[in-house]
Amino acid sequence: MIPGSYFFILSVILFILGVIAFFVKRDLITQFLSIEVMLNAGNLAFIAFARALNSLHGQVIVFFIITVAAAEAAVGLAIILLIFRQKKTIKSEDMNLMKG
Amino acid sequence: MAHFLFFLLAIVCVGAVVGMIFSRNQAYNALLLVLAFAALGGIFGLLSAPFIAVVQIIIYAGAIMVLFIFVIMMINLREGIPPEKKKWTIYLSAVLAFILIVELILAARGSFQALTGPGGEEIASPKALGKLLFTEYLYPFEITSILIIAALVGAIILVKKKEEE
Amino acid sequence: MTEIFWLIPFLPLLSSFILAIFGRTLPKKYISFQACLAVFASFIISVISFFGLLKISQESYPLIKSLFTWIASGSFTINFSLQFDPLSAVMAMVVSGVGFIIHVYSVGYMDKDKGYSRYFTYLNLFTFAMLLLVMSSNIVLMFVGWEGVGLCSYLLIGFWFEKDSAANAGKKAFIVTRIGDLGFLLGIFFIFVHIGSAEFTAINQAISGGAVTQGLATLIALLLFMGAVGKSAQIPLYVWLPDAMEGPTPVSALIHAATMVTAGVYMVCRMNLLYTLSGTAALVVGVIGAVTAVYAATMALTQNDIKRVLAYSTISQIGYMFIGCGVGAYSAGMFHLYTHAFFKSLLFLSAGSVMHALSGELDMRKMGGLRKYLPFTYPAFLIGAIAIAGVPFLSGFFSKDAILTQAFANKQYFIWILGVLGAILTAFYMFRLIFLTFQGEERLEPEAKEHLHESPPVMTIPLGILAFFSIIAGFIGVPAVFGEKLNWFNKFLEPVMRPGHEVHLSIQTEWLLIIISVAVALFGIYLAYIFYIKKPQTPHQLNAKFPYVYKLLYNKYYVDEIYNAVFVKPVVRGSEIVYDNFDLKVIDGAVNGSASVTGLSGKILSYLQTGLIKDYALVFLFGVILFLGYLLF
Amino acid sequence: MNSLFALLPLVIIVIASLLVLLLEVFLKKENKNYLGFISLFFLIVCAILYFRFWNEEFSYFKGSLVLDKLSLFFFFIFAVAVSFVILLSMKYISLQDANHGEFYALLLFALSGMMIMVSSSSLVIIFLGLEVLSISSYALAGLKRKDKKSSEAAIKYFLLGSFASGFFVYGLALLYGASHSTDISGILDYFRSSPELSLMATIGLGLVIIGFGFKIAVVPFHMWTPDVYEGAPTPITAFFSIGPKAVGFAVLLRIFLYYWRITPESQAIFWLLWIISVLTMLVGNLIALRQTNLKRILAYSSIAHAGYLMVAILARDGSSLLFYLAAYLFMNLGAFAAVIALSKKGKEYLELDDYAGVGFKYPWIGATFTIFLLSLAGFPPTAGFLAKFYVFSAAVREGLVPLVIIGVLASLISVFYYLRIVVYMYMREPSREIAIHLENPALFLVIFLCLYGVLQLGIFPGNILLIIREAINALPF
Repeated sequence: MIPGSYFFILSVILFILGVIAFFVKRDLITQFLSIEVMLNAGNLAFIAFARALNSLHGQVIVFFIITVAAAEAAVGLAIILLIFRQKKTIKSEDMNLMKG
Repeated sequence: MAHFLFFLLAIVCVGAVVGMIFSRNQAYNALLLVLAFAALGGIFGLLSAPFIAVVQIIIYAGAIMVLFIFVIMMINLREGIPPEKKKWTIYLSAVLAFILIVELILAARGSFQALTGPGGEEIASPKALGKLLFTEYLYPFEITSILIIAALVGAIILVKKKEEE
Repeated sequence: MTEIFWLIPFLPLLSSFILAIFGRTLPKKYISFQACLAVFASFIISVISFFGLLKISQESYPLIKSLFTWIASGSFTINFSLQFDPLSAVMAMVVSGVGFIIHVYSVGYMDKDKGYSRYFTYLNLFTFAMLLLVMSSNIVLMFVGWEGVGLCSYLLIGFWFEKDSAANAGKKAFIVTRIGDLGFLLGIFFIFVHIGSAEFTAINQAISGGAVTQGLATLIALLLFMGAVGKSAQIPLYVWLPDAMEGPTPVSALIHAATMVTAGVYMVCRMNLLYTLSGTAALVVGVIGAVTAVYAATMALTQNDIKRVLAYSTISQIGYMFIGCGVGAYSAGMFHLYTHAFFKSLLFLSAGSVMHALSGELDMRKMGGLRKYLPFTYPAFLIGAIAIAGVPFLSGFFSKDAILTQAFANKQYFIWILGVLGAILTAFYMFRLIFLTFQGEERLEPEAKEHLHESPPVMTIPLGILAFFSIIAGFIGVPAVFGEKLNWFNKFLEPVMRPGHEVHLSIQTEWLLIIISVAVALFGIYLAYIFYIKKPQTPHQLNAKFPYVYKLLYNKYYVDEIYNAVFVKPVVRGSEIVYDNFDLKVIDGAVNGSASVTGLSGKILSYLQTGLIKDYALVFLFGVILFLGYLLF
Repeated sequence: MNSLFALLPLVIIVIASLLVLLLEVFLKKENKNYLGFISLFFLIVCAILYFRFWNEEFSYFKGSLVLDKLSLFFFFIFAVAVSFVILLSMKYISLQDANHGEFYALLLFALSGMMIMVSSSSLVIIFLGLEVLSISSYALAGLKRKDKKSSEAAIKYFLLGSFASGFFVYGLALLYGASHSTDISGILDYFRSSPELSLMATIGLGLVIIGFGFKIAVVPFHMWTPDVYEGAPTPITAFFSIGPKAVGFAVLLRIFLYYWRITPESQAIFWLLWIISVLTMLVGNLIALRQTNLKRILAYSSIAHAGYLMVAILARDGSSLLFYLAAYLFMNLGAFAAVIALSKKGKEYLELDDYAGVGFKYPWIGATFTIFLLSLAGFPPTAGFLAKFYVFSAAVREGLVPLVIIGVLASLISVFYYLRIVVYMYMREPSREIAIHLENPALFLVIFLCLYGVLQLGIFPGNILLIIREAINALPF
């Protein structure tokens, strides 16, 4: 049996990669994708814990998180589309009308 | 065998995400993530969560990522957007991410023992999961319906063409 | 009849409401009538209640009228309640009385102003807030009045906001006094937490019952005093008051001389048990008062703006009141507050009358010889000046003497010496003002001279009334040497201020002190006379007319020169130096500096707000890492 | 009461929003205000139902739905806030070209999210409610679809909000792993019983707090606030400034009232929150000094107010927190109502220069706005003063004197910028001509009600304090 810590460390790595990707990428869509990676890292952690605790609750929660991710994707992509229609760009640094 | 499968899937998963970080084409980004999430689904399977594994592959890798790809197609940028040029942002975020990883692992180091503890072998049947979902988690399950409606309404409101346009 | 005392503050409030809502549509005559009537009615009720108070026994003090429960939170409640006791009675009568006179004066002074109804709305609102301050039965409600007067003062200083200086002065006054309020509020919190009630009666009971340790008393007393320092314009928070003179003159008279700025003194007197308990706090009060008294008086020496001289004089006089409180002679402090209200508002209103005559001129260098043009204003001003200088037997003499005597009697010699020094300076700068304005040669601008005129009766009659009170008001508190029983004022306040440190001196010492203060006052006047009247012409005139007395007089002139070189010049010069360097640069600079430091840090912080998603996320990540790091280690 | 009946208010709100969505299709453009009235009607029905619930039992679905008095109190706050926002929006959305019936539907969805959040002690359900709220909020922020600022606000809110959600989920996972539970009481029981694993749990709790810290906009998780507030449609900004903030504090209150009690020796989180509170008060007020846009000023002011509210959490005093939120509801919505009043077709006046001379040109708006600003600055006898007074005196009682000194200093700084608006309104000559659309009875009703609320809470707070005390005392622990 694979030790639970492997899964946990994998989830931490995925989470951090998501964070790094958020800062490295420059378009809104991929930044959003990075957030999806972070969410998935959370899912992995949940399932790893669920197995370690021998409880199904973690899996149910992951089910909900996937639903949330789907809902976020719908609204997020709509917003990105709206931005693209207005500005013809989805570069993150072009979102700078307001500051100070 | 299980170990081998785990490392294979883990490498595929991490590799795909790293590939996304370095790629400059958004369609590739999304496809790489499909790969990563599919691999993650496999890992879920290894963790005795077959139902979630299937959900992960069908909903996440299938539906959600396809949505992304659709939008990327619609936007269809001529040239890709390369990664961040400002070096200091990358370095700073890398340093911060490194600190974060250390912090998270430090936080969990005491629990590694518990994570590998016995009793994790029981296969969670979809039946048991479904039962839990419709009894103890009935209320949150219903809430997800509100969530999805709200998301749909929000998405439609933002992108629909107005009548006068 | 006494029960209706709770109406006192609410009549002006009602009037203010009506004016705020309908003011634009009402005729001017009605506005002024209503505004004055409301305050006058308050005054009448105060007087009635005062006589009612005299009739009932001291055991039933204070009369408390609880209107409703304001704050009820767990173990304690705060009522919206007013109280009437000798201290409140004195303050209520002064505020509504002087307030009424100034309202009447304003009718003439503001006649041509376009913000007529706005002015009276604010003025009525101010009267309400001030009356609430002096009549509230707990310290939280008092704070409501305290903030209210600050707000009205801000509105009224900035009344002529078209002038940038006025708007800025208003803001400055507001902000600086708020610094003091910081302490005041903290003091209230401590009272709240450690005494468990905000009612004055309960606080006093707790103190006299020994429930308050000396350390706690010192802490609370000093925090409260911080508020008083801000509101009453003492060192180091006095900077706002001279600038506050940008407001209309009646406002300066009412708010920045007679009532609001003395709120700090009232507060210290109200909490006198606390200050009696804590020797340290009392000493701080006394020393700050004494230093301010002298410091502000030196500032007044060289100002050329007539209202600024009066402003510094107010700061200095409030310093005297704090000397009284600091040495434990609270009723002497209150007494000076009471007399000061008359003669200082008289001075301000007379100055306003001068300005009115000269179409708004404030610079004394452009005045002179106004005596014959302003036959009514001049004697009024003169009476005020004599009163403030401490010439017997006008009101200022009695009150200042009471304070200095008590300072001496309590062996606070340092404070006493400062007080005496301040008295010389007071007499000097007041008469410098008189001589430069009303005597000597005319230095008027030609166009100002054209429509030079005495003010209308609606302005001069208030002057007359105030002059009358400036003369007689002191006789209710004559010193013990003239008879033990004569100090009615002290006795009246006794139930509120159980005499803490009031010590009685032997008759001889007391006579000596009186003589000293009289001499000091006359000396100051004499110096001013020599310096501003005699010196300019005397030498050559005398030389020509009377050759044989020339030598004698020449010698006298020589003495003047010595005075001049040894005493007057250094003081005046020093005053100038201190004004230019310390007052403007250090204190004013510190106030402005702290403002710009806050502004600068805001600027730096807002650079972080780049508008870029990534930078925001970076700050977020930073926060996460520090947060988790702190939790881990 | 049976558990399905307890769900009724939530069901009503959801049905109302679906009904609004349906009717939107059939109603003519000029009749879209009916949608607002329909939403209001359902809100009132819902409020009446909750009123009936006040003395009922309080736990359903095995603790997933907790209708205790605390959550009922928050329902009332939300109901008032949302109905005010609806009233503010009616004219606004037609003037500013955002006439979507979906506007109300989304607002009601957001409300249902908040209702779910405050009425549960399960962090999973709280997370779902949070997402319902957030997703509706993202869409609401972008509702002025032709306005570039509005969509920029939406994307900033969305990306940063999802970023924060990622941390929240991870924190939840850690908490679950450490404490075997996702229920607040279960987690806190774990903290009490087994300290040996508590490092992971503490980190998890920290991440969850950060997730809420994002919603309530405390420094350093506040960066999104000013931009989103500036870009979003103004009534929605008003909603953001009170709704998510109140709900975040409701959850924090549920966590911490108990947490402080069981882990008195755990100082780490306490001092973290202490630092956050200080930073929030200072940074919010300092940056606000430099702003010239009204919505940004109010955004930074709302950050600062989150700091004062944090003081109440630190002082372990629920009732002052609730009172502050109630007061903040009225004064802040009132201020926003005054800002919204200054607009005409296709144009909003948001720069300080626009406000020059407004006090004389529109005396009623000027006077009421002044009162709201004074209340925000904490002047007696307004609600804002009493609210600060409660919070700070509770903090002094707990011995947090330095915190109180900083708090009072910070509110001293805040006077600068609140008064600056007043100074512009009353002490500046108008530099440019502004013309506003005055026929807006719903908006003036809101201004009037807020004024009433500010004065009622400031002068006669007795009744509401009674209710608040009942709400706090009814907490199970």
